[in-house]
Amino acid sequence: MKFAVIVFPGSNCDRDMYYAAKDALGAEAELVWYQDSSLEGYDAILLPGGFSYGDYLRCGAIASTSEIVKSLHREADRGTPILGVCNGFQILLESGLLPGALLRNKGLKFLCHHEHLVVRNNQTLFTSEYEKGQMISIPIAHGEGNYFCDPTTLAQLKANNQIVFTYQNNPNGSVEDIAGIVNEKGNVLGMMPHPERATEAILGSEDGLNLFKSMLVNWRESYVTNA
Amino acid sequence: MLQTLEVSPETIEREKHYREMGLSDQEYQSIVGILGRRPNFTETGIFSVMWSEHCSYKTSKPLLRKFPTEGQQVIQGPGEGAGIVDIGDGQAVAFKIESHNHPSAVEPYQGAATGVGGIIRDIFSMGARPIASLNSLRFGPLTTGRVKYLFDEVVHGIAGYGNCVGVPTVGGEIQFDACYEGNPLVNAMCVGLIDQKDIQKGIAAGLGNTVLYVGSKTGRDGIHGATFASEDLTEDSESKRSNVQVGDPFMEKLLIEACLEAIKSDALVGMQDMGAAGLTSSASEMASKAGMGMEMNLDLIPQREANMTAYEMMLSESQERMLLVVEKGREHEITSIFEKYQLEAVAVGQVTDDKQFRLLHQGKVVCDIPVDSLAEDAPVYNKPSQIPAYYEKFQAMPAYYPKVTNHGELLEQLLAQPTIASKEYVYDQYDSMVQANTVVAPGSDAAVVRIRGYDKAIAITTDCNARYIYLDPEMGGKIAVAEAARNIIASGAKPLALTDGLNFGNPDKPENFWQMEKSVEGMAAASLALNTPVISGNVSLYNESNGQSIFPTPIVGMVGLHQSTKDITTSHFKASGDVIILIGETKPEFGGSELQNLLEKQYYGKAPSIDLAIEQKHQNQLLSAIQKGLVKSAHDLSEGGLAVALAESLFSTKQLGADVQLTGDATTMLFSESQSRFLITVAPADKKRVLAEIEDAAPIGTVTETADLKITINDNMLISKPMTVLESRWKGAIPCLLKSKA
Amino acid sequence: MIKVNIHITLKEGVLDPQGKAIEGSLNTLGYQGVEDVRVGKLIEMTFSDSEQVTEQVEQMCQKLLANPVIENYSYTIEEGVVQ
Amino acid sequence: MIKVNIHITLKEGVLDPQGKAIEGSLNTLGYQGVEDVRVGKLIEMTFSDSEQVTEQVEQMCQKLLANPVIENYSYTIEEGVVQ
Ligand SMILES: Nc1ncnc2c1ncn2[C@@H]1O[C@H](COP(=O)(O)OP(=O)(O)O)[C@@H](O)[C@H]1O
Ligand SMILES: [Mg+2]
Repeated sequence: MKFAVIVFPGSNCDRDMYYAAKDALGAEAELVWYQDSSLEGYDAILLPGGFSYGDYLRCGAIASTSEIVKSLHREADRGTPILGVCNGFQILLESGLLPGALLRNKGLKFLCHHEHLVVRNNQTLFTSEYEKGQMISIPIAHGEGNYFCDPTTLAQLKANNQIVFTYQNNPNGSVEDIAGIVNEKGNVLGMMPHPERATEAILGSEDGLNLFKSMLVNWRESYVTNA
Repeated sequence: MLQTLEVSPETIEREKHYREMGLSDQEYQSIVGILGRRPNFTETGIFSVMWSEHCSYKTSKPLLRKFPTEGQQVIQGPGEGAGIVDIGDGQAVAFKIESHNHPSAVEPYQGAATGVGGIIRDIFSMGARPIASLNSLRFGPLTTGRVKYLFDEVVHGIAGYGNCVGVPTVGGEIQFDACYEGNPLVNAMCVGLIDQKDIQKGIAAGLGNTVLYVGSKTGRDGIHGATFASEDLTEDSESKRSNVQVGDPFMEKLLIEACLEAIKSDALVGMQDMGAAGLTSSASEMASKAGMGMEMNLDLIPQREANMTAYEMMLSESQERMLLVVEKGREHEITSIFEKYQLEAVAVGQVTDDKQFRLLHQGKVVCDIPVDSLAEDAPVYNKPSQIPAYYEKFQAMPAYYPKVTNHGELLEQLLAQPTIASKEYVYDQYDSMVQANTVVAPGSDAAVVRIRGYDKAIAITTDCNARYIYLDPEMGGKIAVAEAARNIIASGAKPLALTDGLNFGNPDKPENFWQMEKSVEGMAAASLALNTPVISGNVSLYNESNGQSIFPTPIVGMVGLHQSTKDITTSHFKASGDVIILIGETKPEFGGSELQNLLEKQYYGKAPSIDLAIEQKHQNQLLSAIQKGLVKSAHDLSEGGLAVALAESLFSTKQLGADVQLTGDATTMLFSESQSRFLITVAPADKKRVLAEIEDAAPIGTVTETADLKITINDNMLISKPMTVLESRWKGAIPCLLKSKA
Repeated sequence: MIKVNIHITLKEGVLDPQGKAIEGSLNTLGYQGVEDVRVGKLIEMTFSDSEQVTEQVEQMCQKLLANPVIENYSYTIEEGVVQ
Repeated sequence: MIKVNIHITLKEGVLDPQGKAIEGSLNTLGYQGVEDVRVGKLIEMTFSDSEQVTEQVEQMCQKLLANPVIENYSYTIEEGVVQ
């Protein structure tokens, strides 16, 4: 399985994502500069965290106007798994690949520490290796992770089982404690916490590894069924 | 249009304008001697910044010479952007500390942010990838609105810049004392990782090679006191006024990536950041170090504002700029890298062989100075030094001994003292984990960052207890270095070398100079004894407000190496049943202690004493026990003494407690700040071996399942507190002070 | 030279913690009658070319400057500003 | 009910990295004539009491809302706004 890690100017968790896929998971991974707009030949796409364009204007806003986002839409339609973490989540929202928006944290401060997440939906290709209701420890590191959407969207998210992760102790004011959501089709996941920072015991938690494993397992299965 | 009226060389001399730029009559005369003529306005400005304390170290040089700077591990000592030490496997770490005190007092957010940006540039300009940032901060008591504002904004500034640029902020320290009220200290440290073969030097070698200007445009930022009072000189003083430097971490992130890509090309000859004195110091130092000259055409400098003069461009401290020297004819190989990151890279001059620093502006030569004179001919002063009266008085006093009635209540109060209280409020705002290498994040002793791909890690800390240094600069200087090393050891690493941030008051006061001299001597002695040479540093003088100097505050930034990640140790107790061991002798030493601060609201008497031989012995023996896998937790004893260290070791554990039995004088045993002590825990099975390996070690109790801290002295239960109570005092103190109405 | 001022404000119903915090501080400082503090963005720019400025500003607000999920925008265009 | 709009802008000559990034992005998107993009803050609030509004606004700008080292401020006051 081959992962693409998209690097925008200002991305800063790109290498972390790359090492999570390559070393911790043992898959193939490549860093793809945002101007290389082709995403052909990758089995999954990772949008890393960081501060694309300095988070200026709104987090992820400027990155979402770049050419590569058109390819992202194409891949999303085609069913390619796309994972956006932190700034990657913000870019997915700004590009309209996921519904809603992220506002400043309720306490107005950047927050960096481990949080407990609850796996609400383990029927996605990102979470099948988790138990439903399982509690996992994953670090957060964001200033604008307060998920917001209008009541209609929220109802849809619930009805379609699109809420994948919630916070056990909501740190930022997100509606319904939302930490991560998928699109309707189930192949685009956006989340604020950083699973790539929780893939090795020496870093304090391996709870993020199953997310990448789920992607790998599901890719293998789809490969088998398609073959 | 703005007309800049620069005064003529004659007027500069006649009206002694050079004085307003900070040059003395004597210094001016020696410039005239060097040039064989009077310097013009731009040249006078250039000399004034290059001969300022900040760039020339004219006052501190005689002191800096006292530091040991060599050792087997040292690859690059003082003299380049940062010092470099060997960490094996062909790898090295570059590190340095830098102060941004005055900018932070004026505009705390940007002052702190640009301090972080500046030190990061020092690191990647050596070719190293920045892998960790730390900061050392000093503020007045958190009781006034102004101090709270400074504190909050400095922290926001560090977070705002560091988080965005993607370098984890893994540690630091913060102390609060009245002497910093009007003059906070903001020192930032950065550590970078480099393959030894990639080490860059800031040199401009090779006749005819091209000088490239890279990064942000030059504006009128930070052209500080060196400028003339503008009313006399310009039509429009408002628009000429120097602006606060604003940091652009996004630009810096792009610069890091582009510069680290550029160093892989052999078309790159040299690279240096534009730090203090911007274009002037970077260009002239690069040429001087190579034994060459340099010529630049200032019309080509990317400019952010209209009608900038040569003087303004040369003295501007706009941020996020670099100067590169590139092989002639191969410019494109380098500029194409910068283009990829949408950064400006402009050829602005070339390397010459006449050793002159020559600048052209609008068709005229505006500067023609022998380049070596800027770096090498700066004067050096041996300032008068005098023992302050307070010191003699303090030395003559009987030892301070506090009267304590309720030890448990006092422990709670100590834990809520801002200097001791949890700094989680601060470090929760820093991204301490980006790059996914942080093994020990803020909250233990030293921070630990693993080296990816190898079974090794580095430990980093900053330390300085200025109260001891104020009471006794030499003793305090030794303690500062020893304490830093103790933190490195407690994390399981071997100390390698240190960087120092020397923050002092006005050196023209002989008493201040004496403090500088003695503290440097103390630090030098400890560096030598502990084999931690000084490989880089920074000097910040004139830190005072209302004529009141800060405590002498020479901050020590130290880096150590874990030979294996198995050695990584934290301060937290691990399991009930483990044996708690105290290493080192406890004497009644309360001068400069947190307890004295709490009870007396001032510091006096003698600082704790330190014996470097004992210090070294404890450090070596503990490290070897850790390396043998015998130690489960280790913590050094500092402010607040043993009782505070015990509580700290229990915070953030899985609800453990401790049962401790001591003998002797209760107040001394609990709260004395005697040096060279550690608190460790070991598995019961290893107790005997550890006690055999470490001299001066004594078991004092056990870790318990019940989350209470119980301390018995001479069979008297003096403290029995639920950890939840202690932890809420400790954690809540700073947020609570910030919220309370000024 | 045309000068454009764009005002970007949070939609009603979107929580504004920054506004709340400022309101709290103002009240603490003794400004008791202050209410409904909301913080928005002010983006100023100049157009060197005067063709189709309104269309362009409208477009750039929709495409980039405002996020329709949470923000509203409005703008003023001052023609012929000379400095 | 009095509605106050406060505009806080960076002083001339003070670097505005955000404005620069937005300008770059607008240019990339094809808005070529756009220049000098500067980003400021817009603070809206209402006063329940109509006494000495100007003095109060002036004061709060100086004390809290603007940072005089790098920012300028201006405001408009709309009397008698009823919603
Ligand atoms: N207190 C000090 N101790 C040791 N070295 C120092 C000290 N202060 C400065 N240096 C060294 O002197 C050199 C010049 O320092 P500095 O002018 O601050 O560097 P920069 O030009 O990068 O700001 C550096 O190598 C620095 O490490
Ligand atoms: Mg430097």
